[in-house]
Amino acid sequence: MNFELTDDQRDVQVLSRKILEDYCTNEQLRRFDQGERFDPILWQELATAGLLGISIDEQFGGMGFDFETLCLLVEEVGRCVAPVPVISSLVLGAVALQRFGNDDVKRSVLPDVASGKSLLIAAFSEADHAGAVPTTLKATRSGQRWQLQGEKHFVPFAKLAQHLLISAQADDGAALFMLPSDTEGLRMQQHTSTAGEHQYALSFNNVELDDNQCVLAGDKAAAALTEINNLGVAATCAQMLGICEVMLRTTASYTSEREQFGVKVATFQAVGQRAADSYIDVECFRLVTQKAIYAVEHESPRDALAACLIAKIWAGDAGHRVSHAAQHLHGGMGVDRDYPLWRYCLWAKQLELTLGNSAELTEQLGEETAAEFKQALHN
Amino acid sequence: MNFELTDDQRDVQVLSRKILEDYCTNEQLRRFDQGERFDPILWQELATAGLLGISIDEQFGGMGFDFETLCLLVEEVGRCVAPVPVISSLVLGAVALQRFGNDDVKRSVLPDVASGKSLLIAAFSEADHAGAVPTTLKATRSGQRWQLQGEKHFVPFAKLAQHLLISAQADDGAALFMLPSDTEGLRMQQHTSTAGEHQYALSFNNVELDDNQCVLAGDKAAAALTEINNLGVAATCAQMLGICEVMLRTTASYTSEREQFGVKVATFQAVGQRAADSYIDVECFRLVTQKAIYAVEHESPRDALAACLIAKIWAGDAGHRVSHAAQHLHGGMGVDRDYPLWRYCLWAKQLELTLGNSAELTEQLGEETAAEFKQALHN
Amino acid sequence: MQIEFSAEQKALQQEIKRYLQQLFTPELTAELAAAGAEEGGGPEFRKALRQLGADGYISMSWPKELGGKEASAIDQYIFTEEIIRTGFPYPFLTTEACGPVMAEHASEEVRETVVKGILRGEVVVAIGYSEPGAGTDLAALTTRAEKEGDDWVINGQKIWTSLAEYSDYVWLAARTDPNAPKHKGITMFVVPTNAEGFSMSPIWTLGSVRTNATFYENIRLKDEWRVGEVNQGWKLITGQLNRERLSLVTHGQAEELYLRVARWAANTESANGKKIIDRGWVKYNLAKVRTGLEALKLVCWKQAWAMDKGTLQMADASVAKVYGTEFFLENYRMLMEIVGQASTLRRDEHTDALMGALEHRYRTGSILTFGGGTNEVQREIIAGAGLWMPRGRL
Amino acid sequence: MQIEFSAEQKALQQEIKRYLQQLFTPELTAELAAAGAEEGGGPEFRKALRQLGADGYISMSWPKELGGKEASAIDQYIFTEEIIRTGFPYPFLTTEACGPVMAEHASEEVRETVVKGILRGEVVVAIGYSEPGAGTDLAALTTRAEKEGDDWVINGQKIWTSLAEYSDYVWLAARTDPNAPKHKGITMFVVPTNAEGFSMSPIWTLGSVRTNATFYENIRLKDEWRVGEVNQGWKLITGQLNRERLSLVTHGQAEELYLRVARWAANTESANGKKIIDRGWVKYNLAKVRTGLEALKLVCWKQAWAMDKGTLQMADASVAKVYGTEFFLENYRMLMEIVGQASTLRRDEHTDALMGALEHRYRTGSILTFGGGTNEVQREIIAGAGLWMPRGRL
Repeated sequence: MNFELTDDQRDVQVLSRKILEDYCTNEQLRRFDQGERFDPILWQELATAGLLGISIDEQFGGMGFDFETLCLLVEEVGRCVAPVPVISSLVLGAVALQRFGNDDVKRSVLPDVASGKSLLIAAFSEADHAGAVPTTLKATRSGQRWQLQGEKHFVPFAKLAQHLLISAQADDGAALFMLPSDTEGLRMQQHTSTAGEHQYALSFNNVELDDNQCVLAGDKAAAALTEINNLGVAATCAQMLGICEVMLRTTASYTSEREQFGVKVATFQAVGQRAADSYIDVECFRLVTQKAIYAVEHESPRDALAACLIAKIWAGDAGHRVSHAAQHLHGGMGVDRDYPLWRYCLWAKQLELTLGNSAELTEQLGEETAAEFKQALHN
Repeated sequence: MNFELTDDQRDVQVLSRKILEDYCTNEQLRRFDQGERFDPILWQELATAGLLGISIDEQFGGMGFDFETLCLLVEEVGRCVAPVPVISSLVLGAVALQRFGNDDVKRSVLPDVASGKSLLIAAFSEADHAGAVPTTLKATRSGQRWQLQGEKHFVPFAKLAQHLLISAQADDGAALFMLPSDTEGLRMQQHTSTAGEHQYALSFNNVELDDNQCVLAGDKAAAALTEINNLGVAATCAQMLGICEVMLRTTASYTSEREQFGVKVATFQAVGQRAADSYIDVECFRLVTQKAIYAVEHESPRDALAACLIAKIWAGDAGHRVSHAAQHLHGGMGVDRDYPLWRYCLWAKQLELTLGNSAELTEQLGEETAAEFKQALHN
Repeated sequence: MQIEFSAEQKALQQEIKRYLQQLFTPELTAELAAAGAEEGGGPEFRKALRQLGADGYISMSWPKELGGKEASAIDQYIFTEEIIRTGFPYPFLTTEACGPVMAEHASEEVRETVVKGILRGEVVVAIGYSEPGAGTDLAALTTRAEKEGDDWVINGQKIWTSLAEYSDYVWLAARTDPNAPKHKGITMFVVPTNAEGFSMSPIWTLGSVRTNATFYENIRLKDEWRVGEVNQGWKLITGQLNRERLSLVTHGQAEELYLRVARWAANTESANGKKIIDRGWVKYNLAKVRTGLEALKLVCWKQAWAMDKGTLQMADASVAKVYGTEFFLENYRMLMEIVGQASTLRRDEHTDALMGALEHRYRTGSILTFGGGTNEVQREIIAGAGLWMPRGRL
Repeated sequence: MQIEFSAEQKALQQEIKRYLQQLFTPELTAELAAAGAEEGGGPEFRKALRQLGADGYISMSWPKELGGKEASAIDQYIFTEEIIRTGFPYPFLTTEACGPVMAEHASEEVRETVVKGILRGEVVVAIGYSEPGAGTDLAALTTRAEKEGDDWVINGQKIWTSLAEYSDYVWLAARTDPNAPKHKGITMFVVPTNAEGFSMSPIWTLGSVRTNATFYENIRLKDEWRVGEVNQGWKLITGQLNRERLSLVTHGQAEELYLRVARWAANTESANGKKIIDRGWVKYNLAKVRTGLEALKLVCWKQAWAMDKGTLQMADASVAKVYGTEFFLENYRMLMEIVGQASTLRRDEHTDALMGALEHRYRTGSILTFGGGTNEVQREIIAGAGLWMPRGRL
């Protein structure tokens, strides 16, 4: 048992925090409250520091650290509500490709991702609560060609990406494709998310792909997509954790300074009690998140899935509670866009509803749990 | 819209409270903490005052008031944690019989129930979460005879009863029977409930009944059992309401007297806030209970069922929260059997789990709700 | 007891529903859907408000001597609920809170211009209470009104002056006796927003809704623009806050979202061919919402009824405020879970109106737990007035 | 990070599981199932406790110089969790809290008799802190110890002296300087329960568990039975309370009930032929329990790990105490819902052992939110030590 970071991990954490804090003051973030929520200069700075390649293999231009280390960067991005696409690019994109792509495709894409030269964005979500394995984007094979038909939703940064990594339902199971974002037949409809991020609905109208654009198909694809989804969930929890920590600490500081009735607001017992509840929420949520991140690399698929479900349920519950405690205890300041808290609250809501929400995941965890206990009876 | 009691109802309430409070001091209740939790003298006193016949028709020896009036007595029984079987006898027994029995059976039983001369106890619950309509006690008809086989559970006061009213699954639907408690083939296994009440498991081993012991069978029996179950649920909520009100008020009084750190415990903001939460719970729960009691008499079966489900979900939630707030804010006194609170807390738990608990009823309400909306689409 | 509307009340509800349907012209609907106009102020909004005034809805619950119909609190509640359901940004604080207080306490001049204007649907009033240093502790306000001859000269700053950008007046609390105890030196004024020395700067909120900081620099007002006695303003403020609390939590808007989400879920197929509403957790969330909503409805009904009977208890308004505002947040959350990630898209021409409404409501809902008297203080009122517990030490 | 047990830790866990299985003779099982013996004190309990002492488990985490093995906090946690899982009423307060404090601070005589007796599993110690007027405000205690010559004379009353009915000693806090500030005049003593002047009367609780009021009438003790410095007892009390908090909420007992209920539900058919576990709401409750339990487990693990690293923060023990005790109540509730009305039957020879255990646990669980330092105070510690918020005014 060990809850400590390695020296390398601590270095990554310190470096990430330093760069991100430099670029994410309230003043600087304001520039990205409209339009694409992407800071190309910050992105390049992260690339220069090697941070975009944290868990890309050294042979493909990265630092070759583990997924846990990458999640430290993600947590810092949460802590700074930084305008950069770490999960859709580095986790669901690069890590997925690294684990399931062949050497050719990795060599052609990962070095440019690590250097910040090109942006790889994963587009896995569908309109529906579909889980890891896609059901509405269909891929049909004929000879050496594939034809894609259907839609993907809630894809951030799609307009900025050079490469898109997408999941689809093939005749014999799931499949994973990589394609240029300007592929013919692919259209993007822009929306704005609650957190102010542009997100795109992608429609594939008879999009034709070569077989070498198929990263993975057949037997192993469904399990791979579940694994990728787990990685995305664990990383989303890490991002939410950074957000919750700031909401909590900001609330403690603000109420310790703000006076009403001639005393610090924090000295009202009800205020301290509620802040303590948030502290407990964040502690519990931090631990289940660390466990999920550990489990996706070190435990069985079944245990990893359960750990991810548990962490994401906590992410939704703790995110919701800590956010509303923060807004409430801040009074009006919590909703004033001149004060930085509001971005955290909106991001908490967005992440709560990304990659599955507490209600649906609780049902899924219940299904998994029931299956485990029924199976155990037969052994 | 009117939330007021009639003058008659107020009289019943005052009279009930007066008699029950006389017989239910902490000292007197202690005599019933072991053994059968039944005070025959109090029961006879209630009979003499006419209260056992509150909603039995005048022609059968009662006062002929509505169900709402009967629930006022039930609420007072909750408020006094009185050792008398009002729900299993007067609601599930007498009201059920009055609504669904023929005149012969009513004439033979109800006057004695109203006068306290004989005790009628309903035995509807089964081991399983079965809802209103029974599934495990089977009734088979042959000619003019019925044969009963199976079990009933959690039946309070069964040993004291002269008449048992039971539900069973017949070949062509549900059925309702009334039989003497000393019927051959019927065995009773005594248990003790969490609230200290004796409850019996009844096993029917080839019990033979005459056709005239069948109160109801055929098409209408299932709807009747649902209606009876609704009445039981609404009355259980009324009893829980009385319990919650006392837990709340006792907590407010105790913390307003008890000193720690040189001040009244109630003056700690966290204590006041939590007591206020209980107050809100009790207010909400009171209103949904009154609505359920109203609905079972005045609204459609569908609306009545929904109102009862909602009230019973609140009963479980509010009962649980108010009970634990009371125990917590009392410190050690809340669990000391010399102080009266403990009986209320145990009764709250018992009623929470009687006639369906919040988790299962929430699922049932969800089913009903989905059915309503799907049906509305087709109209 | 009769825990449902009477036949007359049901008929009134239907009448109002029909009326509001015709009030919502396509032009009004379009205006309110545009970003920045959700909270009112546009020409179609103004037109509809005047219509409501002309048709007697604004004065519905007002006393007869003020030109009202003295509708019962229940009838008024029926109207409130229905208009909130439509999403029309009805200026409740103007019509239900400030208006009647002004009508009772103001000078002839204010009554002729402001109050009558309100009744005609021509005047909207913003509330000027909070200051940067006076939020929950409202009595700490420092905006000053000083007597100069017959006039008053007002200096200071207010914050969260919502709707000021299109309001005609601000209902302003100012300190007139700096030496009196905090609650005892406050007086109420009506400040025209075109007065010299009045200015504002917008504050944009998390909910994309604009509110304002308003500035009062040597604003000179005739004594006629004072309302109530000098230094007796606190009573007018608290009287108004109690009315405000009741209109904050009407269950109509929450129920409307519930109904729309449930209908959407019953009507929408997922990829596996089953309806969204057939999922276990969707039904579970709907049941939870329905369970909470039913209690909110009954709390509101009971209060409206108690107002008519004259038996409303002091703790009751606080119960509704705390329960309602905190339930709203859970309600939005559970409904958004049902709709899924689509509920996190802001409304635009390509987005389903339901999703957008849900996203907008949740973002504007969080202010209610501290606005209108923070819930901690409401709970203290409940513990004190409802449970007779001794007051906590401040 | 490595968020699971190491191979050695897993092996230790298995070893302890096997050991405990053989410890549970049919006689011990039968004794603990009898009403009134659940909390220990019977001959089989005594025998098993002596066995645990002889086999080195009681001293496992104690310092080597006190005869212990200096097992890591994690190893100790593994033991704690497993023994709690079995339902054995292991006297944690004696072995983990009082024992080490006495071993460090007591006289030679107390160490020879009491401490060595604890290590051998022959001695059980009850805690004598609370008084009728001193609960959460422990420092308000009034039981007096007065010096008479070389001896101390003790007079007063304690309440909630659990296990006193079979304990050999009471670990007693008494006031030795009535003029000092509340916290500064308290001294700790070890009082033999066979001392002249000691008596008790039982207090029966909601959980059917006995606790006691204990009375101290002119009890005369040699100075050797004092522990620590005169008037310096407060530090010993608070040191012990922190240890106590950690052993209150080990996740073993909650998890054991969860596992048993889930297995029962997977194994039991309902009338319609489907398993109980196939019901949507049963799965939902199990998932909720599992989600909460996982966090509790990790909170406990992290704390044990931090104790070994020497990095345990002051707020951490309070987090575990608040979260654990409040989760227990929700946990029992959700599991009882699954089992249904059968979970409200008290255990008897005709009742399923699982149902009885659940009913018993929930009835004894409610004391934990205020016992061992009430949760309001724990939250204040969290706000202060964890969030550096200024302390509320008392």
